[in-house]
Amino acid sequence: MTNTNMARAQLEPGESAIIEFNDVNKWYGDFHVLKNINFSIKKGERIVVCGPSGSGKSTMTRCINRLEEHQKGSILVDGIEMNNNLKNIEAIRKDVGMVFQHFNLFPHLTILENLTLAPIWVRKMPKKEAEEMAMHYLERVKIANQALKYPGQLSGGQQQRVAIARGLCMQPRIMLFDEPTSALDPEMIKEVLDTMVQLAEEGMTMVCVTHEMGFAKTVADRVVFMDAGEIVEANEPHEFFDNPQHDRTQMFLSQILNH
Amino acid sequence: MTNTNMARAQLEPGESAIIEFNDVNKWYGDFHVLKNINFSIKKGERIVVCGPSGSGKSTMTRCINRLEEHQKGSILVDGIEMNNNLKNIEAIRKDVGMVFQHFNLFPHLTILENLTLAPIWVRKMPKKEAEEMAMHYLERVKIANQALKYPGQLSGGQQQRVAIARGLCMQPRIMLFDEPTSALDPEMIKEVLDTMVQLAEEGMTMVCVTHEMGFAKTVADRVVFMDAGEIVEANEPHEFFDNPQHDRTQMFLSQILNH
Amino acid sequence: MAIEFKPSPSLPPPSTAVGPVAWVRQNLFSSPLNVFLTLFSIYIIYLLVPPIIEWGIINATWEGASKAECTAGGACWAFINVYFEQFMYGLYPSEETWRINLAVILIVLLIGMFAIKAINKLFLSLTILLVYPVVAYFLFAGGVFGLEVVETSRWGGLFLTVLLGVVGIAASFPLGALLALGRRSNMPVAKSVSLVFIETIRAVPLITILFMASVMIPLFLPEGLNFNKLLRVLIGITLFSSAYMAEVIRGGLQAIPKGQYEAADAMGLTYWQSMVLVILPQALKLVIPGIVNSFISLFKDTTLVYIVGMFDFLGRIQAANHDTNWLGTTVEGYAFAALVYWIFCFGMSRYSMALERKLDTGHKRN
Amino acid sequence: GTLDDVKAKGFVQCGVSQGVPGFSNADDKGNWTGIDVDACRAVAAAIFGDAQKVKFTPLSAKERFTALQSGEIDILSRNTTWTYTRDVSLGLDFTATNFYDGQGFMVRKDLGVESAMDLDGATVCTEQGTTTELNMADFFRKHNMSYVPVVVQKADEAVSAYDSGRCDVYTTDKSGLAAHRTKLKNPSNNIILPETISKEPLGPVVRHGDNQWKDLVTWVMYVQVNAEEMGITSKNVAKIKADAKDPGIRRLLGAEGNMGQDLGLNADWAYNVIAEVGNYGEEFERNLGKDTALNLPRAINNLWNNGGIMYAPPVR
Amino acid sequence: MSNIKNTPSNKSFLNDAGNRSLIFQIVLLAVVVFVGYYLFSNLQANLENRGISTGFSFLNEPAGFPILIHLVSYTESSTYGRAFLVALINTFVISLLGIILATIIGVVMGLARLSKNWLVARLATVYIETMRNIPLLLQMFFWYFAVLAALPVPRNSYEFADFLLNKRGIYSPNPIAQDGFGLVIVGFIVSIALAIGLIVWAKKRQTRTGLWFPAYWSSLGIILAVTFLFFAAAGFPLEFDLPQKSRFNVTGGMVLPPEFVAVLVALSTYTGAFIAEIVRAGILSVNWGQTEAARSLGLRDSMTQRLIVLPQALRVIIPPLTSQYLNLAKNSSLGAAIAYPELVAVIMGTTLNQTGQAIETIGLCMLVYGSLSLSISLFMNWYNKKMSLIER
Ligand SMILES: Nc1ncnc2c1ncn2[C@@H]1O[C@H](COP(=O)(O)OP(=O)(O)OP(=O)(O)O)[C@@H](O)[C@H]1O
Ligand SMILES: Nc1ncnc2c1ncn2[C@@H]1O[C@H](COP(=O)(O)OP(=O)(O)OP(=O)(O)O)[C@@H](O)[C@H]1O
Ligand SMILES: [Mg+2]
Ligand SMILES: [Mg+2]
Repeated sequence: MTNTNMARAQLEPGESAIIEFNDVNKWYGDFHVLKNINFSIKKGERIVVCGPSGSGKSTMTRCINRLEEHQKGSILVDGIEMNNNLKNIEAIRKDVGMVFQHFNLFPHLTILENLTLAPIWVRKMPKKEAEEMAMHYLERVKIANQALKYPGQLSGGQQQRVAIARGLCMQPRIMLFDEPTSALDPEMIKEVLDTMVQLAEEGMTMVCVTHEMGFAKTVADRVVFMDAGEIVEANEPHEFFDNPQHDRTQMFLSQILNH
Repeated sequence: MTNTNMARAQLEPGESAIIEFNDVNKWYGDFHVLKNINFSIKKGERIVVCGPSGSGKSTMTRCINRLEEHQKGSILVDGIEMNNNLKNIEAIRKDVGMVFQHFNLFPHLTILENLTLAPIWVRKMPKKEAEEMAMHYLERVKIANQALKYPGQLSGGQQQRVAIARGLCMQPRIMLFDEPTSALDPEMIKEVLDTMVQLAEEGMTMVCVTHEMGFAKTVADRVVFMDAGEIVEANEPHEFFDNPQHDRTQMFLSQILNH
Repeated sequence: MAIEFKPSPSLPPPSTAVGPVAWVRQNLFSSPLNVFLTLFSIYIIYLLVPPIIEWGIINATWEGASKAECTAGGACWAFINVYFEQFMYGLYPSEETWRINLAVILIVLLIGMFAIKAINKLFLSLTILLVYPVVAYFLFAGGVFGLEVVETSRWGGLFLTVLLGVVGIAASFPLGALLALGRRSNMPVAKSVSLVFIETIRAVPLITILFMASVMIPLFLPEGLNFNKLLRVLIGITLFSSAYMAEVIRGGLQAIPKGQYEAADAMGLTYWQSMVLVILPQALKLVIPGIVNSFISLFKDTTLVYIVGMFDFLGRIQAANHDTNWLGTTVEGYAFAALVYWIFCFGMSRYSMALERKLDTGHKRN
Repeated sequence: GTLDDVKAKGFVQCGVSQGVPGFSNADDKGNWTGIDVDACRAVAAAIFGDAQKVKFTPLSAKERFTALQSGEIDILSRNTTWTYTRDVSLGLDFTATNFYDGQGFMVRKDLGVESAMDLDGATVCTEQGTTTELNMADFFRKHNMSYVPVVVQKADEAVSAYDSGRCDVYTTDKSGLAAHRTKLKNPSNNIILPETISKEPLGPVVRHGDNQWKDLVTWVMYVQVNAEEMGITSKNVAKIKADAKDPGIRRLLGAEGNMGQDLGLNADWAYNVIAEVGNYGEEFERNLGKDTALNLPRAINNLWNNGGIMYAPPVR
Repeated sequence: MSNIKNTPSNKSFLNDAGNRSLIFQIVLLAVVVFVGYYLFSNLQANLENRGISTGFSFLNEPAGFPILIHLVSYTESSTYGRAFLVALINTFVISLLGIILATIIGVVMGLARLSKNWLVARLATVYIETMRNIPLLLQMFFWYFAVLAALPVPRNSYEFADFLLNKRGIYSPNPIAQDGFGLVIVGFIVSIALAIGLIVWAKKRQTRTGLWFPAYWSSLGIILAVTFLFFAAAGFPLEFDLPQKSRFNVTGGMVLPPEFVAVLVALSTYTGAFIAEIVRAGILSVNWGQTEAARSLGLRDSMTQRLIVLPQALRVIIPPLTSQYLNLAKNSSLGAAIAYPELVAVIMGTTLNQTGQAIETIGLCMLVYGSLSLSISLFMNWYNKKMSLIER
C-alpha cells in the first residue's frame, strides 16, 4: 500500500518519533475497530485525522493517552511504551493534553480551578505558581477575565477555549484534539480554530481529529484519512486535497467539500 | 376589512360549507387568543394557515375538533354545531382526522394497532376489516412493510407518515395538520410532504398549518395568514404570495422566503 | 399600497370564562359527577373537621396535674404540658438539659455561618463533621470539664430520636459512598461484596436488624468485649441506612457523564484523586435531595427502636400513657407525636423539593 | 469471669423490667425501686460496699434472655420464673428465689366471674415471651375450656389492651396482677381470682458457666434471709457487728475470719449488704408490704419458721 | 525503526494496573473472610461457654403457646415448625391483602389528586401528606389502641344485619356447607366455563362483525345467575353460623380480630399514600399529546384512559411500585408491636424466648424476608420487561 507510506513521519537522521504506532490492533468485543495501524509523528508535527463516522479516529487518538487499551502491537509515546504499568501511564498523561468534543470541563469548579487542578495534584505545583500559569494560558486563549466564573456561565466556544487552556496547563509535549469544534455554532467554531491555529504556529505537536478542511489546509503537516479502522491514506495537505490517491478518499472529500 | 373577504369559501349556490367559524372568540384566562374569527371552508378545499409563532394558528385548528373550547361565537362542522354535547363532539371527531407536529403515535402499540384502534373501538369495525383497511393506508403512505414494528423503531419521517395513515383510517371528511413537518429533518420533510401532496390530489378536504411555502404554492386553494389572534389576510396562493395586501403579511413573507 | 395592520384590541373574557363564579363552576360543578364529588367531599369535611376542632381546641384542657382535671370533654393537653420535658429529653436530668439545648444552638449557629461569605467553607464543614460531633458527645455524655456523667440509658425523647436520625445519616454517608463506588467498580470481588451487602440489608426489615444489633452483636464478639446498647443500635441503623444511601449515591454517580471520568483520566489524576476531586463533588450535589428523603424515612423509622426497648420520642409518650395519673390520654399522646413527626417530615420534604428545583436549574450539564 | 469484669468497670449492669411496681419500676426521674432492683443493689453492696453502683437496663420479657446470654447485662433480675428448660437449655443459671409466686387471673368485677373455672370462652391478654403464655395454654387445655389468646409485646401494653376492653381477663403472676392493678383506670373495679395455676419461683438469673458469679449472687440473697432469721436489720447491724459474741454472727458480718475470700470479696461483704440494703424482710416490706400500693401479705414468702417457705442454707 | 527507550525503573510489579487490582481484591477478600471467621469463631465459643443449644431440632418440639390467628390448624401441642408455618402464612396474608388494598387506595387517591374537582384534589393531597409524614408504627398504635378504646364492649356491639362490631373485632356469619354443596361447586365451575365461552365468542364476533358485546359484565352476571340456579336446585345447602353475643365474647360466626384489622388498615393506608404519588407521577408522565391524539381519533375519555394513558403510565409506575410492595412486606413486621402474630412476633418473640436460640430464629426470619423480597422483585422485573417499550 504505497499510499500509506506517508503515515510514518519523515525523520532526519538521529531524530526520533514522539508518537509511534506499530501494528496496533484493537477490538471492542468481537468488533475489530483498529486494524494494523502503523503510524508515527515527530516532534512539532501537526497531524489532522479525518474519515467517516465510526472509522476509528477517536479510538486511535484515545489510544495515545491510553483512555483506550489496545490489544496487539505497541504504541510508544516519547519513547515510553504503553502498557499496564501505572507509572508509565501517569508519565505519558502528564505529557499529553487532550481536548474533547464536549469540552468535559468540571462544572463544579471555577475556570481557574479547572485549570489548576492537574498542575496542583498531578504535578505537585504550588498553588500560587499554578494559578499564575493558569492565568497565563487563559490570556493566551483570550479569556482571562472569565477566570472566576463557572463553566456553566460560559458559551460553548469559550468553554472549548478553556478546555484547551486546561490541556496546555499540564505543559504537555503533545496535544490531542477530538473533534473540538463539532459541538459548536459556526461563529464559535472560528474562535476555537483561531486559538488552535495560534498554538500550531507556536510549534506544539498536535494530533487533531476534525473535518474543518480549512484548518487542515492551513496548519497540518500531514492529513491522515481513516476508514473502517484502517489508515487509508496519509499525505501532505496539498497532495491530499488536490491529488487523492484512493477512490475512497476522493469520495469522502467530494462529500465534505460540497457540503 | 376587505382583505379578509377571502376567509369565507366561495360557495356555489346550494352548496354548503363543511367548516364554518362565525365570530369565534376564545380566551386563555385573560388572554384573548382568538378574536372574531370568521372563516369557512367548502368540501374538497385545501387551506394552508400560516403566521408568526403565537398568533393562534394551532388554537384555531384545534377548535375544529374541539381539542379546545371556544367561549363566544359558533363553529359548525358538517352542519353540526360545536358545543358541550358529547354526542356532537364524538360525531365530529369521527369526521375529522388530525396530524400533530410531534406525531403522538401510541408507543405501546404496533403500527398496525395504532391504525386499527379507532376503527375497532369507535367505528365498531370488525378487526379483520380494520386491519385490511389499515394495510391499505399504510401502502398509500409507502410503509406497509413496517406494520408490525413499534413507533419507537421508526424514523421521524416514517412516524409522521404513520400518523397520517392513522388519521386517514377513520375515513374522515376533513384532515387537520398542525405543523406536521416542523419536527423533522430536511430529508424526512420531503417524504411527508410528498404524502400530503398525494392526499391533496385525491381531493381530501385539508386544513394545514405549515410554513412550507412550496407546499402552499403547489396545493393550497387558499392561504390564510393570522397574527395576534386574527385572520389578517386570506387569498389564493398566487395572489397571496405575489401580491400581499397587508404590510404585516409582506413583512412575514419577506422573512420566511429569505430564509 | 399595503394596508397597515393594526391588531384589534383584546377584549376582556366573558364572565363564563373567568372570575369566581366561573372558577367554582369549572372546578367544582363542571359535570354531574363533579357535583356529586363536591358534595361528597363537603360531607367528609363536615364529618371530620368540626369534631376535631371541637375536641382539640374548643373543649380542650391546657393546664392541670392529672387526667381528673380534664373535665371539659375535649383533649387533655395538660398531659403534654406536664410531660413535655420528658418527651423532649427523656430521663435526662432536668438541671442538665441546657447541655442539649447548647448543642442544638451550636449546630444551628455553625450551619448559619455558611451564609457568611468571609468564612472558609471547607474549614467550616470540617468543623461540623469532625469537631462538632466530639464536642456534642462530651456535652451529652459528660465526664469532662466537671460535667456530670449522664448515662446513655437516660437519653431519650425527641432528643434521642433526632440523635439517632442525624448520626445514622451522617455515619452512613461515607460507608454508603464506598459501597456505591464498590458496586460500580469493575473488580469482581469489590463489586460482589458491595452488592451482597446492599441487597441483603435492603431485603430485610429494619426491625430485624435492630433486633440483631440489640441482642446479637455481643454474641459475635469475644467475651468481655462489649459496648453500649445505644452504640449498637446506632451501628445497626448506620448499616441499614448505608445500604439505601449507597443506592442514592450510585444514582448520582450514574448521572455524571462519562466525559468527566475521561477528562480526569486524561489529566493524569489517579482513581482516588479523580473520585474525590471531580466525580464525588458533582455526584453528591445531585443526590442531596435523595439524601434528604432518606433522612426523612430514617427519621420515621427510628420509632422502631422502641420495639427493642429504647425510649425515643414515641417510646416516652407510650410510657407516659401508663402513668396512673394520666390514664386515658392515649389519643392526646399520639396526636402530639403525630404532629411533631409531621412537622419535621413535611418540612424536610418541602425543603428537599425546593432543593431539587434549585439544583435542577442551577446545575447545567455540559 | 464476670466478677472481674464488674470490678473492672466499677458497677453491676442489671437487667430489670420496663416497669412492674414493687419489683422494678422507675419513677419519672429515672430512679429505680423494687424488690428485684434491691437484689441487684445488694450484689453491688457486696462487691463495692456501695449499693448505688448499679446500672439498670430495662428489658421486655422477650429480650431478657438474649441480653443476659450476650453479656449485655451481668444479672437478670426481672421477676423471672425458674423453669427446667430455662435452666437447662437456655444457657442460664438460676440463683436463689427472692419471691415465690403463682400465676393468677384478673377480671372486671362486672363480669360476675368468681372462679377461673368460669372463664370458658374468654379473651385473655398476656405478655409475650413469658412462662405465663405457656401456663395459660396448659390451664385452659387441662380444663377443656376454649379461650382467645391476645399476646402483646410488652406488659404495659398488655395491661392497656385489657384495660381498654380488648380482653376479659389479664393473666400473669399474682404479684404482677397486684402491681398492674394499681395502673388501671379504676383499680377497684377489678378482682384477682382465687386460683393459682402455677408455681412461679422468681429470682435473679446469671449466665451459665460462671460458678463464682453464680455463687456470689446466690449467697447475697441467702445472707439477707439468714439476717432476717437472726434478727439483723440495716438499723442494728452496726451495733450487732460491734457487740456480737456469737461466732456465727461475727463470721457473717466479717468481724472475724475472711468468708468473702473464696467469693473474691472483702470480709465485710455481708455486712455491707445488710447495712446498705437490709435483710429480706425489710426488702419485702419496703417494696411489696402493707404500706405500699400493692399491699401483699408475706404468706409463703415468710420465713420457714413463720409459716412460709423461705429457708436459706446456713452460712458456715 | 526508532530506538525504544525502555524505562526499567518504572517496571515494578506493583505499578501494573492489573496486578494492583488483583492485590486489592485479594486483600479485600482476605479481610472479608477473616472478619467472617473471627465473628463465627467468637460465636461458637460464646455459644459453647454459655451452654446455648444450637441447631434446628427445636422445630420438631411442641411449642406450647397459643397463636391468636392461624389459617392452618394449630394447637398448643403443635410443633415450633408448625408455629413457624402459621406465622409465615400470617405474614404472607397480611402482605398480600395489604398490597391489594394499598394498590386500590393508591390508585383512587392518585387519581383523586389529579381530579379536575378542586375540592377532591385538595382532600387527596391532605390525605397523602398526612399519611406519608407520620411514622407507620405510630399509625399502628393509633389504629390499635386509640380506635380500640373507642369501640363498644361485646355486649353493646354495633350491629348491622348479622354483622357485629366491637372491641373484639368484626364478626360476620360463618357459612357452613351442608350436604349437596358439591352441586353448587359444580355449578360454579360450569358458570365459569360459560363465561369464558362467552368472552371467546364475543371476541370472535368482534373480529367478524365489529360489534362489541359487554362480555365482562355479562359473564359476571352469568356466573352469579348460574351458580344461584344450582344453589336453588340443590335446595340451598348452606347454613350460616351466626355470631351470638355470649357471656364474655361473641361466639360463632367468623371474626376479624382488631390486631389484624389495625395492621391491615395501617399498612394499606400508609403505603397507599406513597402509591398515590407514584400513580400520579406515572399518569402525568404520559405526554398530553397522547390524550389529544386519542381524542382526535374519537375515543371517549374512558377509553383514552384505558387504552392509551394507563398502559403507558404503568411503565413508569411499576419500578417504584415494586419497591413500595417490598416496603409493605417488610413493614408488616411492625405488626409484632400490636400483637398481630406474624413472623417477628412468633419467631423472634415467643419462640426465641422459649428456646433462646437467637441465631437460628433471627436467621430464619431474615431468610423468609429475603426470599419474600426476592420473589416480589423477580416478579416485578418480569412484568416490567413485558411492559417495557420497544425502541430503536
Ligand atoms: N465502547 C465501545 N464499545 C463497542 N464499540 C465501540 C465503543 N466505542 C466505539 N465503538 C465503535 O468503534 C467504532 C469506531 O469508533 P470511533 O468513536 O473511534 O469512531 P470515529 O471515527 O471517531 O467516529 P465519529 O466521527 O462518529 O466520532 C464505531 O463503530 C463505534 O461504534
Ligand atoms: N393552554 C394555554 N394556556 C394559556 N395560553 C395558551 C395556551 N395554549 C396556547 N396559549 C397561548 O396562546 C397563543 C396562541 O397559541 P397557538 O399555539 O395557537 O399559537 P401558534 O400560532 O400555533 O404558534 P406556533 O407557531 O408557535 O405553534 C400563544 O401566545 C400561546 O402562548
Ligand atoms: Mg469520534
Ligand atoms: Mg402551533
